Amino acid sequence: MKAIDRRRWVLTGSVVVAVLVVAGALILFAGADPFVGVQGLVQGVSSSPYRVGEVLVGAVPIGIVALTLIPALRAGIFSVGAEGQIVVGAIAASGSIFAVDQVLGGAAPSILLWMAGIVGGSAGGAVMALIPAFLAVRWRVNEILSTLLLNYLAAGFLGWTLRTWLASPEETATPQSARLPEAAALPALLPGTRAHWGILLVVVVAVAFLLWRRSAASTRLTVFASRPKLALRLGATRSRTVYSTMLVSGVGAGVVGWIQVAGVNDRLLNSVSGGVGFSGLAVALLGGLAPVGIVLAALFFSALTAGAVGMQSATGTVPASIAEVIKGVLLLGVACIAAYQRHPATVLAPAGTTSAADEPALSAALPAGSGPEPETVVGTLAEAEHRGGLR
Amino acid sequence: MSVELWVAIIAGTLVLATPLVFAGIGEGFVERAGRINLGIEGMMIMGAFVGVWAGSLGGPLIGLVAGTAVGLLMAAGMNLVVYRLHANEIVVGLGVTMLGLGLSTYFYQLWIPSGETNVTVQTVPRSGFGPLADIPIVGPILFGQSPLVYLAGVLLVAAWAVSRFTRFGLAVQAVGTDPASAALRGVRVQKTGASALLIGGALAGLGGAVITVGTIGSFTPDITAGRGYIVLAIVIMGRSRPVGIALGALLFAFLQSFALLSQSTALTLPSEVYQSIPYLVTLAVLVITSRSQLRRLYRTTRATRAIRPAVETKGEAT
Amino acid sequence: MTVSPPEMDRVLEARSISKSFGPVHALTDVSILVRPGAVHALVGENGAGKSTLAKVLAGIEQPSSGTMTIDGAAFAPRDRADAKRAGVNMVPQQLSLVGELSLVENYLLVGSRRLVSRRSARALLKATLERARVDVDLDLPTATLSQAHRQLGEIVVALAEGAHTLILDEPTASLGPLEVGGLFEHLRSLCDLGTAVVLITHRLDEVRQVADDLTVLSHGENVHHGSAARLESTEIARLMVGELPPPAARSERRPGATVLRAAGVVAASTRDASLDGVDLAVRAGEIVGIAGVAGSGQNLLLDVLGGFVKPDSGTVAFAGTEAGSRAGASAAAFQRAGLAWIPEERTEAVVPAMSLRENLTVYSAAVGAARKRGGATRDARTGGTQTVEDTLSAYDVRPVRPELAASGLSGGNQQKLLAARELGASPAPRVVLAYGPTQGLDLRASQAIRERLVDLAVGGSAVVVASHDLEEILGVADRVVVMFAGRIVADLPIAEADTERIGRAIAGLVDGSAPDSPARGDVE
Amino acid sequence: SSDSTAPAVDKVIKVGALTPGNTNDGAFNQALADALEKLKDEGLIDYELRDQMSDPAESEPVIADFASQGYDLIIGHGIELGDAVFSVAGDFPDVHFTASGGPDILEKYTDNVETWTYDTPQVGYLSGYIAGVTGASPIGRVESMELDFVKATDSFFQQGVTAANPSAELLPVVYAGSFDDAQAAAAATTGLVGQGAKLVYTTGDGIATGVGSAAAEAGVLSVGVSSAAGEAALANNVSTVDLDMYPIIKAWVEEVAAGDFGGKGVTSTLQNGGIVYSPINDVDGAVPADAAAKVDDVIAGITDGSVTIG
Ligand SMILES: Nc1ncnc2c1ncn2[C@@H]1O[C@H](COP(=O)(O)OP(=O)(O)OP(=O)(O)O)[C@@H](O)[C@H]1O
Ligand SMILES: Nc1ncnc2c1ncn2[C@@H]1O[C@H](COP(=O)(O)OP(=O)(O)OP(=O)(O)O)[C@@H](O)[C@H]1O
Ligand SMILES: [Mg+2]
Ligand SMILES: [Mg+2]
Repeated sequence: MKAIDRRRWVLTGSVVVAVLVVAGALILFAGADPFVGVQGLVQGVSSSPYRVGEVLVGAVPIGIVALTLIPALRAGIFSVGAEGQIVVGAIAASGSIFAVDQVLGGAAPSILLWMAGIVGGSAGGAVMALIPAFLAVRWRVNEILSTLLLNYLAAGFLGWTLRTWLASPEETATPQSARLPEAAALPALLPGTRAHWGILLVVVVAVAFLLWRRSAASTRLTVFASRPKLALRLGATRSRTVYSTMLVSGVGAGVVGWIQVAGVNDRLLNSVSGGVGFSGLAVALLGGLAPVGIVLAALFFSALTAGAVGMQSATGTVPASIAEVIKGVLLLGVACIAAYQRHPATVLAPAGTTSAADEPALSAALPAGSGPEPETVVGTLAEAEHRGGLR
Repeated sequence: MSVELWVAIIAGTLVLATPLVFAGIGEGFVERAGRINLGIEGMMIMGAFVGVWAGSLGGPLIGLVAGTAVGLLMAAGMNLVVYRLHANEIVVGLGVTMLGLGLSTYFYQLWIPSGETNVTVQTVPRSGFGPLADIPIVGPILFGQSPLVYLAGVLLVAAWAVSRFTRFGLAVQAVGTDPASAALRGVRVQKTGASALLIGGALAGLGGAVITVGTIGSFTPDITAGRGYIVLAIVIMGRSRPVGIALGALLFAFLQSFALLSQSTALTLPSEVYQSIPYLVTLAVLVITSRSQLRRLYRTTRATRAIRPAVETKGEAT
Repeated sequence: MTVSPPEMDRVLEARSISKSFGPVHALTDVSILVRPGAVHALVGENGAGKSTLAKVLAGIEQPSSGTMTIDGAAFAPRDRADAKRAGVNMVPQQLSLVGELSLVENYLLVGSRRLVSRRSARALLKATLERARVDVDLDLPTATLSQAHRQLGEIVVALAEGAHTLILDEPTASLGPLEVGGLFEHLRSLCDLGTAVVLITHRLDEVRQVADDLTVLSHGENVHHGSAARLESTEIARLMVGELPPPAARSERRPGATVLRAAGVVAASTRDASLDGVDLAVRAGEIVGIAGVAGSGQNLLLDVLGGFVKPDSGTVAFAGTEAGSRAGASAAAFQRAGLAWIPEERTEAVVPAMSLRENLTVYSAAVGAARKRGGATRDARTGGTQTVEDTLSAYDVRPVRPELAASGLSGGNQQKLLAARELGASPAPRVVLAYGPTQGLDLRASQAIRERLVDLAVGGSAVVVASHDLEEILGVADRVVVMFAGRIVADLPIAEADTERIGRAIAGLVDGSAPDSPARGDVE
Repeated sequence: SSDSTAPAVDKVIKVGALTPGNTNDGAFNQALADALEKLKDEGLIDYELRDQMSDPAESEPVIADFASQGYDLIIGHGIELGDAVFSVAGDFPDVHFTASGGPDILEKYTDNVETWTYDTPQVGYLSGYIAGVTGASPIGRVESMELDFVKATDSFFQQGVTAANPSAELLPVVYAGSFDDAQAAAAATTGLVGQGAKLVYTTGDGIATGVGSAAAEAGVLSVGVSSAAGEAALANNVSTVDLDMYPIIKAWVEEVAAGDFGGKGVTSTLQNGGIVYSPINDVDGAVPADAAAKVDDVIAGITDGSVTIG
C-alpha cells in the first residue's frame, strides 16, 4: 500500500495548505497579518496552561456525547437529540443538587451532591431519549425529526426554568440559576485552569467502549443495521435495539449536562448545551465510531475553538466571527483527511458497497479498519425514512 | 380574536412559510436522493447576506439571483468534498453550516463597520393586483402578497412535475432507496446525487435571500435563526414530497405566526409556551401521520389476502 | 419486441479477458464468442468466474486485461448504460430492480428520453409479458414481489429494453418448472429474431434443452467451448464439475415424534399470499418438501415456522417454545433451541460486510460465547474446536480466506457459506427450515448439500425443504406438501408423489383425495 | 482625528474591552466601540475589543487572557459579563476592571472593580414619553425575550407613555423568542399593525431590523429602532434613546492614569450625559411639531427632579 500512503500524505498536505490559504486570505481581507493569525491559532491552544486546560474542558462534553452515540449510530439509529438531552439533564442535575442541598440545610457533603448531580443528569437525559425511542417503536415516528423538535422544546423549558423555579435571586441579564453550592463543584484537575475531574470520565467511557466493541451486543447492533431478519434470530428486536441504544446516548448526554453545570459554569446557563450535541455527532462520525478516533477528534474539535479565539485575539482588528469561519474550514479539511485514512479499507469491498461506494451516505462513516459501518449509515439515512414510516 | 387578527395571522403565515418552501423543495430532492444536507442553515444565511449585498449593487432581482448562486456554489463544494474526497456527508454539512454562519457575520462586520448605518436594499415590490388587494379579508391574503409567495407556488408545481414525469425524478428516488441496484441498472448514482444537492443548495440560497431581499430589506447576523434545521424537519415530515413539504411549511409557519400574534391578545401564558407551540404541534402532527401511515400499511397487508399467485391461469393451461 | 432489425446479426467476441479482485484471480485469459440467434450456455462450478465474465461483457466490471469486439468493432463499455446502448444487456443474479419502483418505473429508469411516459412503457411491458407467457404485476413496488416474480420481472424488463445480446445470470435458480417453460419458449423465439442469449446456469437439463453453444469455465479459465448439441449429459457434467461421486442410495428413515407444529395458522404479508388456516406437523427424522408456485405462501409459512412472523391466529410450537407474543421475539428462542434457517434470499442471512469468520460465528458472537482464539472457535455453531478454515473447506466455500468480506464470494459460495453456518452446527440442528437450499450451487455442491440434509434427517433432525424446483424436493423429501394460494392443497407421501399429481396440485387443481387428511393423520 | 488636542498623559492606557453583541449593532454594543475609538483618536488609550462575548463560558477565558497579558483596564460591557469579570478580578488584584449589571451592582464594587449601570427607568420613561407625544395610539411593543431587564424597561416605558398621552392604548408585548429573528419580528409588527397599532416600540437590535422595516412598510411610526436596521427603517423611526459611553469611560481612564481607580459605582443618566436620544424625526408631519419641545421640557424636569420616575 505504498502508493496509498504517498497519496494520503499528498492529500493531507494539500488540504492543510488549502485551509491555511483560505484562512490567510480571509485575515488579509480584514486588513490584518495572516502570520500573526496563525501564531495566535497555535498560542490559542498552547501558550498558557489555562488555554491547554480550556482545550481539555471543551473536549469532555463533546467526547462523552460522541462516545455514547456509538451504539445508536452503529445500529443505524440516527438521533440528533443530544442538545435537548444535555439541557434537560442539566436542569434535572441542578434541580436535584439544589434540592439535596436544601434538605441538608446547605451542609451536604460533596459526594452526596455529586451523586445527586449524576443521578439527576442521567435521569433527565434518559427521559429525553426515551420519548423519541418510544415514538419510534410504537408509531414509527422518524427519530431524526422527533429528536430535532424535542431540542427546541427543551430549549423553551430551559428558558422558562431560568425565569421561574431555578432563576437566580439577583437580577441578571442572561437568564441563569443561582450559583451551585461550592461542595457540588467537580474538583479541579490542573490548578490554574478550569480543567476538572470530568476529564477522567471520558477516559473511562472510552475504555468501556473499546471493550464493548468486541462484545456480543456490538455484533447484534451491526447485524441489526444491515440484516434485521438475521438480527431477530440474535434476539435484537427493533424495540429492544432502539430503546437500549437511545438510552445509552441519552444517559451520556444527561451526564454531560451535569458536568457542564457542576464542572465548568458553576451554575445553570441558557448556553449550557452550546452546540455540543451537534459537535458530538460530527466527532462521532469523524472518529469513525471508534473510541480512540473519537477521543482524538474531540480534542481536535475543542482545540479548534480555543485556537480560533486565540487567532482572533492575536490579530485584534479581525471580527470575532473569524473564529467560527476558521472552525468551519478546518472541520471540512479534517473531514477529508479522516475519510482518506479509511478509504483504502474498501479495496476488497463488497459488490454492493463498491458499486455504491460513490453513494455519499455509504462512504460516509466508513470507520478505520472495520467493515460494517457503511451499512450502518446507509441504514441511517435510507432506513430512517422507512423506519419513520415515511413512504 | 378579531377578524383583523386572523387576517394578520394568515398573511404572516404565508410570509414566514415562503423561505421554508423554497429551501424545503430543494432539500426534498436531496433527501429523496438518499442524502442529507445539514449545511442548509449555512447556505440559507449566506444566501441572505449575499442577497442583500448584491441587491444593494444591482437591485432585488440581482440579489435573489446572487443568493441562489452562492447556495449553488456551496453545494458544488460540498459535492466535491463528499464525492471526490469521500468525506462524511453529515460532518461536512455541519462544517458548511458553521462556515456559512461565520462567513456571513464576518463579511457583514467588514462591510458595515461599527458606526455606519446598516444598508437597506429595496425589497421585491408587492405584486400589482391593485384593487383586488383591497377586497376585505381575502384581498390582503390572496392578492396582497409579495410575488415571491406566488413564485413559491409555481416552483412547487414544477418540483412535483419533475419528480413525477422525468427520468431524473425516478433516478433520484432510485439512488435514494437502493443505490446498489440503481447503479447496476445503469443509473449514474453520483451524478444523480450531485444534481440533487445542487438543486437543494440553489434553493436554500434562494430561501435565504427571500428573507432579506424579499421581506426585511437588510441583513443582520444569524437572521435565518435556525430555519435551516426547521426545513430538515419539514422535509422529513412532508415525506420529501413537494406537496407534503409545502403543507409542512405552511403548518409550521401558521403556528409560528399564531404564536407570535396571539400573544398580543388577552390570554397570557409564559412566552416560552408560545415559542414552543410550533415545535410541539409539529411533533404531534408527525406522530399522528406516522400512526395513520402504519395503519394504512397494516390494511394493505390484510388486503393481499385476496391476491392469488400470479401464474395460476397458466397452471390451468398446462 | 424491440430488437431493431439492423442489429440482428451482430457477433460479440471477448478475447483473453483477465480480471482479478485484489489477490483473487476471478478470470485468467478467458475468451468467448457469442453468435447471434443462438443460446450460449456458460457453465462451471461455483466461483468459476461466470458472473464476473458476464459482468465484464455487460460493462459492470472492467477487465484487468483483454479486449472485446462487436462485429469486429472495439467494444469497451464504461458502465452498464454504455453496454446497453451498444445492445448488450444483462440480468444479474442478485437482481438490479429498485424495490421502491414498479417494473414500469424500473424500465423507465434508464434510457435516453428525459421525460417518461408510464402508459406507453406499460403497454410495451404488457406485450412482452404476454409473449413470455408469464404474469407479473407491473405497478406494485418490486420490493413487494416474491423473489421469483422479481426474477421474471427483471428478465421481462431486459427483454423490453431490447438487446442483440442478452446475458442471463442464473435466471432459473429461483424459478419453478412452469415459469422456466414459458421463459425458455420466449428465449427461443428471441433467438429466431436474431438475438444472442448467454445463459448462465447450474442445471444440466437446461443446457440440454436450450443451449446451442457451450462455454465451460473452471477456476477462472476456459476448459471447453463448442457446440452443445453433440455433447452427452454426463460429458457436460464432467466438464462442469469433474467426476461426480454417484448419489448416495436413498436410505430408509423412520419419523419420530412431532418436533415442529403449526396449527390453524392465519397470517398476512405484502410479499406473499396470506396463509389462511395452515396446519403442518414436522416430525423428527423426516424431510418434508413444500412445493408450489412462487408466491403461494411458502415464504410466509417458513417465516411463521421460524418465529419471524407472529400469526394473526393459530399457533406455532417448537420444542415447547410457543411463538412469542411479540413478533420476532420467538425467532431468537427458536434459534437457541436449535432451528436452522436458510431463507429464499441468501442476502437476508449473510452479512456482506462481515468477514467469512464473523458470518460463521455470528450466533455465538452475538450471545457472547467465547470469541475466536487464534483462529480456533470454542463455538458450538462451527463444531467443537473446529477451526473456521475447516468448516469453510468442509462445505467447499472458495476461497478459504476467513478474513475476506462475505461479499467477495461468488453468489454460490455465499450460499455454501450460509449452509455451512446453519447446517454445520453441532450439536446438529433439531429443525431445519430451508428454502431452495441448493439455489445457485453447482451440481457437486448441490449434491453435497442434499446429502447433508439427508444425514441430518437420519440423525433425527426434522427438515423442511421448500423449493420451486420439484427435482430439488423429490430428491430428498419423504413427504411432499403442496401449497396453493396460502393453503395446503395436497400432502402426499413420496411414494404417491408423482410429478403429474403434484403438477396438478401446484396449479391449484386439487384432486378430491388430497388435502387435509394426511396432514392430520401424521400427527400422533 | 489626530488634530484633536489631547491632554498630554504620561502613559497611554491599555484597555481590553468585551461586548456581548456585535459592535456594529448601532446600539448598546456600538456605544462602547464608538467611545473607545474616540478616546484612541485622542491618544488617551490603546484598546482591544472583543465582540460576541455574551456566553460567560466564552468570555471568562478571554478576560483572564487580557488580565494575564498586562492590560491596565478591562471593561466588561453588559450584564452578561458581570460575573465573569468578578471571578477573574479576584485573581488579578492590580489590574483594573469594570463590570456592569442591574441597579444592584452599584454596591458590588471592589478595590479593583468599578461597577457601572445605566438608568433603565430614564431610558424606558423617555422612550415612552417620546412615543406618547406623537399622539399615536394604540401602541404595540415587540421584544426579543421575556427577560428581567426587558420587562423593567417596559414598565417605565408604559409610565412615559401615560405621562405624555394618558388616553393612549397599549397593546400587550409580543416576544419574538429570539434576539436575531428579524422575520418573526417583522411578522409580529405587521400583525400588531393589523390590530390597529399606530406606533411600535422595541429595545432589541437584531429584531429591530424586522420591526423597523415592517413599520416603515406599513407606514406606522416606530421608536427605539437602531441604526443597524438601515435607512429605510429609520425613515419612520421617531427617535431612539441610547447610551453615550464616552464620558464614563473617559473618567475611568483618567482615574487609572491618576492611580485612584476603584471603590465606586457609576450610573449613566440623562444628567451626566450618559444617556442621549436621537433628534426627533417628524416623519414628514406625522409627529406633532411641538413634540421636540415637550421632550426637552421633560428632560429638564427629570434633570431638576421636578419629574420623578417610578
Ligand atoms: N469483489 C470481489 N472480491 C473478491 N473476490 C471476488 C469478487 N468478485 C468475485 N470474486 C471471486 O471471483 C471468483 C469468481 O466469482 P464469480 O461470481 O464470477 O463466480 P461464479 O462463476 O459466478 O460462481 P457462482 O456460480 O457461485 O456464481 C470467485 O472466487 C469469487 O470469490
Ligand atoms: N466489483 C465487485 N466488488 C466486490 N465484490 C464483487 C464485485 N463484483 C462481484 N462481486 C461479488 O462476487 C460475487 C459474484 O457475483 P454474483 O453475486 O453475481 O454471483 P452470482 O453468480 O450472481 O451468484 P449466484 O451464484 O447466486 O448465481 C458476488 O457475491 C458479488 O458480491
Ligand atoms: Mg455467479
Ligand atoms: Mg452464479
